[in-house]
Amino acid sequence: MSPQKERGDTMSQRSTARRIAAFASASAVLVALAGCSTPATEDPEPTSSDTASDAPVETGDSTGITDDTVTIGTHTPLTGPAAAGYSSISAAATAYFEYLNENGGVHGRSIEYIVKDDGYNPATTQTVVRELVQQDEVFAIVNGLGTPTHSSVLDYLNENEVPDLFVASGAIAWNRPDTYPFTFGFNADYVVEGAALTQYAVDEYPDAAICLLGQDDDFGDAMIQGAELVLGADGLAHVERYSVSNQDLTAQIGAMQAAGCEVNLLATINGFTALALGTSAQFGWFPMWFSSSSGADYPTLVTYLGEDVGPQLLQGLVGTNYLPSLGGEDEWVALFRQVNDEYNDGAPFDGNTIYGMSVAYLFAEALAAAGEDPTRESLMEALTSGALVGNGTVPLSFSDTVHAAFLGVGITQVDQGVQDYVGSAYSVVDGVVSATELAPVALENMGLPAAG
Amino acid sequence: MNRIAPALTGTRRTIVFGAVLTVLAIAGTFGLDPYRNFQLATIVAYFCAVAGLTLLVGLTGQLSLGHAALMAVGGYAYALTANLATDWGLDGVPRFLLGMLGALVVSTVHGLLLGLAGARLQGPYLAGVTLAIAIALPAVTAQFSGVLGGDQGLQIAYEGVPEIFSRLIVVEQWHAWVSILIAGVVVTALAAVRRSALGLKMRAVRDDETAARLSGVPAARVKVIAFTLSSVAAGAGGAALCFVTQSISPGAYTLAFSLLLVVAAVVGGLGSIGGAALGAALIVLLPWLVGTVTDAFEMSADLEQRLSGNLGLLVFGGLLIVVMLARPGGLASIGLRRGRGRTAPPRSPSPFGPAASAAAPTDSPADEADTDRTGVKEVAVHVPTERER
Amino acid sequence: MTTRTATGAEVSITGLTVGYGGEPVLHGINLDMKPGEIVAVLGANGAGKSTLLRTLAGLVRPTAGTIDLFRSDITGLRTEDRARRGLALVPDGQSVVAELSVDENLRLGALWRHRGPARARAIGRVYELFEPLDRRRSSAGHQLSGGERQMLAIGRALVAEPTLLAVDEPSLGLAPRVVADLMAVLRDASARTGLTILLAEQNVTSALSIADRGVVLSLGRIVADAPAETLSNDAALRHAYLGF
Amino acid sequence: MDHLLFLLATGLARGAIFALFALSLVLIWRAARIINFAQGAMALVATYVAFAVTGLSGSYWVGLTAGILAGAVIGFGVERGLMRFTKDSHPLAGIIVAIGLVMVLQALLGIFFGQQHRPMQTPFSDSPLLWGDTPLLSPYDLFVLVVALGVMGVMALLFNRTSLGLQLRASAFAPEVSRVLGVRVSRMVTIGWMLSAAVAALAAMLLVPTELGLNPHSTDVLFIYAFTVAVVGGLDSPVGALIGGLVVGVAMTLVTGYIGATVAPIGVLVLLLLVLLVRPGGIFSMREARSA
Repeated sequence: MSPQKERGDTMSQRSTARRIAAFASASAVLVALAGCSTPATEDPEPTSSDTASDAPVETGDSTGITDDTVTIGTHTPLTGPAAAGYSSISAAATAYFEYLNENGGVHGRSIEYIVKDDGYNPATTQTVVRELVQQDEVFAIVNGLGTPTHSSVLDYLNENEVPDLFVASGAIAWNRPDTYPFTFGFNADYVVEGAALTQYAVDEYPDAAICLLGQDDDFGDAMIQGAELVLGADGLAHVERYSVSNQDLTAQIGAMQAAGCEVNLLATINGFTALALGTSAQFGWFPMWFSSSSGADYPTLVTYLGEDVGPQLLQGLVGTNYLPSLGGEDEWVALFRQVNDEYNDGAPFDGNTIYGMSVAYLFAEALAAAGEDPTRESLMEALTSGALVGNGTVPLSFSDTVHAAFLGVGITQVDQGVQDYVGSAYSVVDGVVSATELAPVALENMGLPAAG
Repeated sequence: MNRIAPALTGTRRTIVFGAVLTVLAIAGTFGLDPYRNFQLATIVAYFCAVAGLTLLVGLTGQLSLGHAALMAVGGYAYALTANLATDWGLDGVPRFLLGMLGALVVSTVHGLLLGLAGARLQGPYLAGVTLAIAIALPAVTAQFSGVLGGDQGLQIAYEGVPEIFSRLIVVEQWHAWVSILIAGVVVTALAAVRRSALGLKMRAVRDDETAARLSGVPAARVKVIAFTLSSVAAGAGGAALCFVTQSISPGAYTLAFSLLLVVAAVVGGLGSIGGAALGAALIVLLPWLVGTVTDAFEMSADLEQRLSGNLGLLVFGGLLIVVMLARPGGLASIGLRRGRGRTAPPRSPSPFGPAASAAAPTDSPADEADTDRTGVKEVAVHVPTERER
Repeated sequence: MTTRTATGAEVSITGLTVGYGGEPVLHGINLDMKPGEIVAVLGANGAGKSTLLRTLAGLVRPTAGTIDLFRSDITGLRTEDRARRGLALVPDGQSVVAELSVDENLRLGALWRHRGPARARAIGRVYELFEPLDRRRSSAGHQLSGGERQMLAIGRALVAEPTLLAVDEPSLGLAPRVVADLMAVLRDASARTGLTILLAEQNVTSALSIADRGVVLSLGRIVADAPAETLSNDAALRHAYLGF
Repeated sequence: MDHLLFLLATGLARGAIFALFALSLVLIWRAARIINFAQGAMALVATYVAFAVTGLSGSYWVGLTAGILAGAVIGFGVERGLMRFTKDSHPLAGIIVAIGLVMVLQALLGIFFGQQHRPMQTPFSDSPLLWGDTPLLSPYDLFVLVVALGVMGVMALLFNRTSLGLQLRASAFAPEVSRVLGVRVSRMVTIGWMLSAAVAALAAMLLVPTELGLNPHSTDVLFIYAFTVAVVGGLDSPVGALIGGLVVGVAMTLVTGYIGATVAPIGVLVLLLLVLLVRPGGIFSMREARSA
């Protein structure tokens, strides 16, 4: 071994120099890259928490706002396994903004919506959100999608005082104004959904055995928590969990059938709702299915189950919703259909489309309310003022103390291929479930908030 | 090259150069804006893991497809320890040090256990087991969600810039510093190992395990040590990443990420630490470059959505194949073989633009160990031993 | 096997040089063989005997030189195509396919040459030649004794009825009586069918006992090429290169 | 007890698919001494072909045939175009190139077909038949079992009873001796890849209709489980693949049914580690594990 060692020693002298060169060239690359994309470094870097205090406060923070544009951004999965269900949301929002911009924008400014793919990977979310905040200098992050992904940038956005609006997730974490003053949720949270569905089941079928099939994460946990608000602890007849990595629910469905379940609450995403219904149909078992809004989108479910059997299996599916419903065909839906055809290449029109456009509309409304020359501060004021109404079917809840968009949901059901509200609605405040009325908002000014 | 440091030899020189490079890198952070500093911090954290992986694959010939999971182990250990420290009222540097200690201890134990299992396994088996580990990570975090936080993972307290630096730098730069320091220590240690007698033994085991064993090298032990070192390096990288991003969750350490680390190690050049640095930079910067390039073209929203992400994956996969087949020495071997073995390779255009290609022909980042892999053809008479004897 | 017509091969090796990157293992070997001739390649361990045979079979590519078989150049041919032209190599080390049975090993040898019943007949002739194999038809290769394995290896080469047979160290590790039997089989095969045989051996005595001619290799060069009888009697040569 | 019976039956059907895919890994291992990490992605491409052809022709069977043929063609292309050149490269080149191939194929599928799940139909009903009150196997499950066992049988005949099989085995065990005997070894390696890829494609096509639908990640998990099965059964042993597949399939279903869905992937990892530590060559291997 000694000759080898000798060789190693003489070589190493050359190699150390090489190593320096390696680093030097690597850093040269970095510097070069930085050089070509670095904004002038004399900027006071308003995005960084340490220097933010040095920035002038009186005029407010208008990062991302120019005379004729407002730049905002989002993170969402466009690739990877999660992309399938969600990539259409940002496309729909983009289409609405295009519609808005063509009709004058908001106070004369057009909205530039930068969509970054994070592949539903929190590490990537971190990178793209920093890129949005620090490189693209967005005014706000709007509708960042996913619980694990958005959780990873929650601290960052709040420390840097970037408005973090309308998070696309039903986790309860977004509604914590004391800890996260800049974060606002959008979805009705899973506890609310679980409680509402359970209350509806109890109201309509008082003697039924109520069970739950849930994802093995906080989604399932929160739905169980909601159901237990109504039924009390251990009130569920049977609980089964699944893992997204295993697309086989035979064991779970078999157990639920054996347990004599009659109403099955579903804390499932669309794909697994379809899988649960399909598997159960294979057993010739047809219980009632009550699904969270995250997994109850009729058109999406039909594509999973196939055009031939889908409509049959989905007959009677109960779900929750808080936005204009696809089957209702109210004026909002009509407008969105038109926008979708004109600005979204006529992409399939489903719940995600309505969702994406509703979010975009709500942002436009908030921006309009933030004044002629909006700042991050005036935007926050507009959001917490309680004056925003959005386009939901239950009242928008934003206030000083509530950063959740909806504290209640309406109940929908599929009938003959049409998914629409059945009339019942529930609100959940401080753990108390109570029946309320649906309160749809009328369409004004063709959905152009600053036009009036 | 003796002119640079005539009196230094062996390990001491490795340490000095490691220190010099660390200081240079820290100085370099002043030239970067906050976002680039964040990217740099990420690259450097990946560099730890890739350096560990390249040592494992290049020196001992063991392939791990689960290094992302090993990073996650370090990250989770860091987060748990740091959160514990927060509960005890610690913050700042003491909390960081305690967290790192936790990460290193847990990574060592975990790597040792896996290494003990792995030492008995030949290449494809070990690759398969580590693959299974990568797949099992989300299941483990879901199963123990009380401690590990399930899908959402763990968040740790915000680490601001310490008082003494607070007038000088912003938080992203501070994070880059810490990440560079961690990598400096870890990679210098790896470089020292690589150069030591242990490194030689690792190569002996890789080239011919039986022969190594016959000449008195404790092959199993060498492999266990290599796996443990590699696991610790990955764990340190995970801890650095956790420190920088203040969070850790299973979704960030997927199988796809594990495979990216393999891409970085292979494309950089197996066994080469300089190559690991290039590889780590590549996996962070290439998707960004691809994104920038595709943004330059007008295309329909649908096509853009399909290309986004997938195009980067395509480029990575293609690179992996091409490098492995055409130039197993990786980027680190470009311009290396002056006057040695086969004819000098054509000067391939550097993917890194003018800065790097100017440097490449004369100062290659690679070092000699790569040639005993790529130059092995000379000895590879390899009258294939028939197995039926 | 008496039915076969005698068609030994004419072989001509010219300027054959083989190197693995470093010092060549064979330097400019010239060797001609007449049809039906048995040539013994002698030399110490490492002299290049195996390399010569492996190059002949196409397992090793020469860096220079040509190999002619029946006056046509086969240097560029692949191993399997050379086999199909009647060149059979019995590699050293009793090389049977350990996972296959005796019968399967023989069938493998006969595959390209015989079809259907002819294949069974050819295999039957090998069983006549090597009776111990007949009794172990369905045993796996790794269950055989060393002698049986060498019989199988040679039988498997003969079953394809080659015109040139290259045998690498058949005597290695076998009892003298077994070696004598094997040599007798080779000599008989050559005598009966005109088979040309190139026999690499360290066991000079038994090799020369059946060879017409001997070639002595040393450090990759041919240092002597003479009739077997002459070599047997040349004490100086024996002492210098063959170690006895 | 009924529940147990039901779980056993379900596990058997899934296990048959694992077994079939594991068999494809065994075939390639025997032909080329490579564990093909790209097997899942290659099978997936073939499944997309089957999906497209079924859509165009309207016949499941035409699609199935096209998929199997596509599998063989892909196997041919991958061996001749890539894997052939890994031999002279790095010892791990085969695995690393295969990983690169997975990335390339998944990216291409993502670009051309998008990420959505495309439902695939089954040729037979997938409603389970009742045995008393207990639901057992569905006609589709039976179809899967029959096909899996049938393919195993055909492969056994091919390998043990035909000249091609003899040459395939010989080439795998002793490539050099085989060449000396006139066997066209490199052609045998190609045929081995084609057979293996076709079997893998068949397994993937049997699996996908029971899942959410076809998408670029449909075979990720299948590969892991089949790899486990192949290792547990012994990479050299087709019988091991069959028994291992059924055992792992049943075990996973039992774990999911009695302990929880989340535990199953951990269980697979533990099983893999245990088997490799106790019997590194697999439970059904005849000889010591060989180095790759």
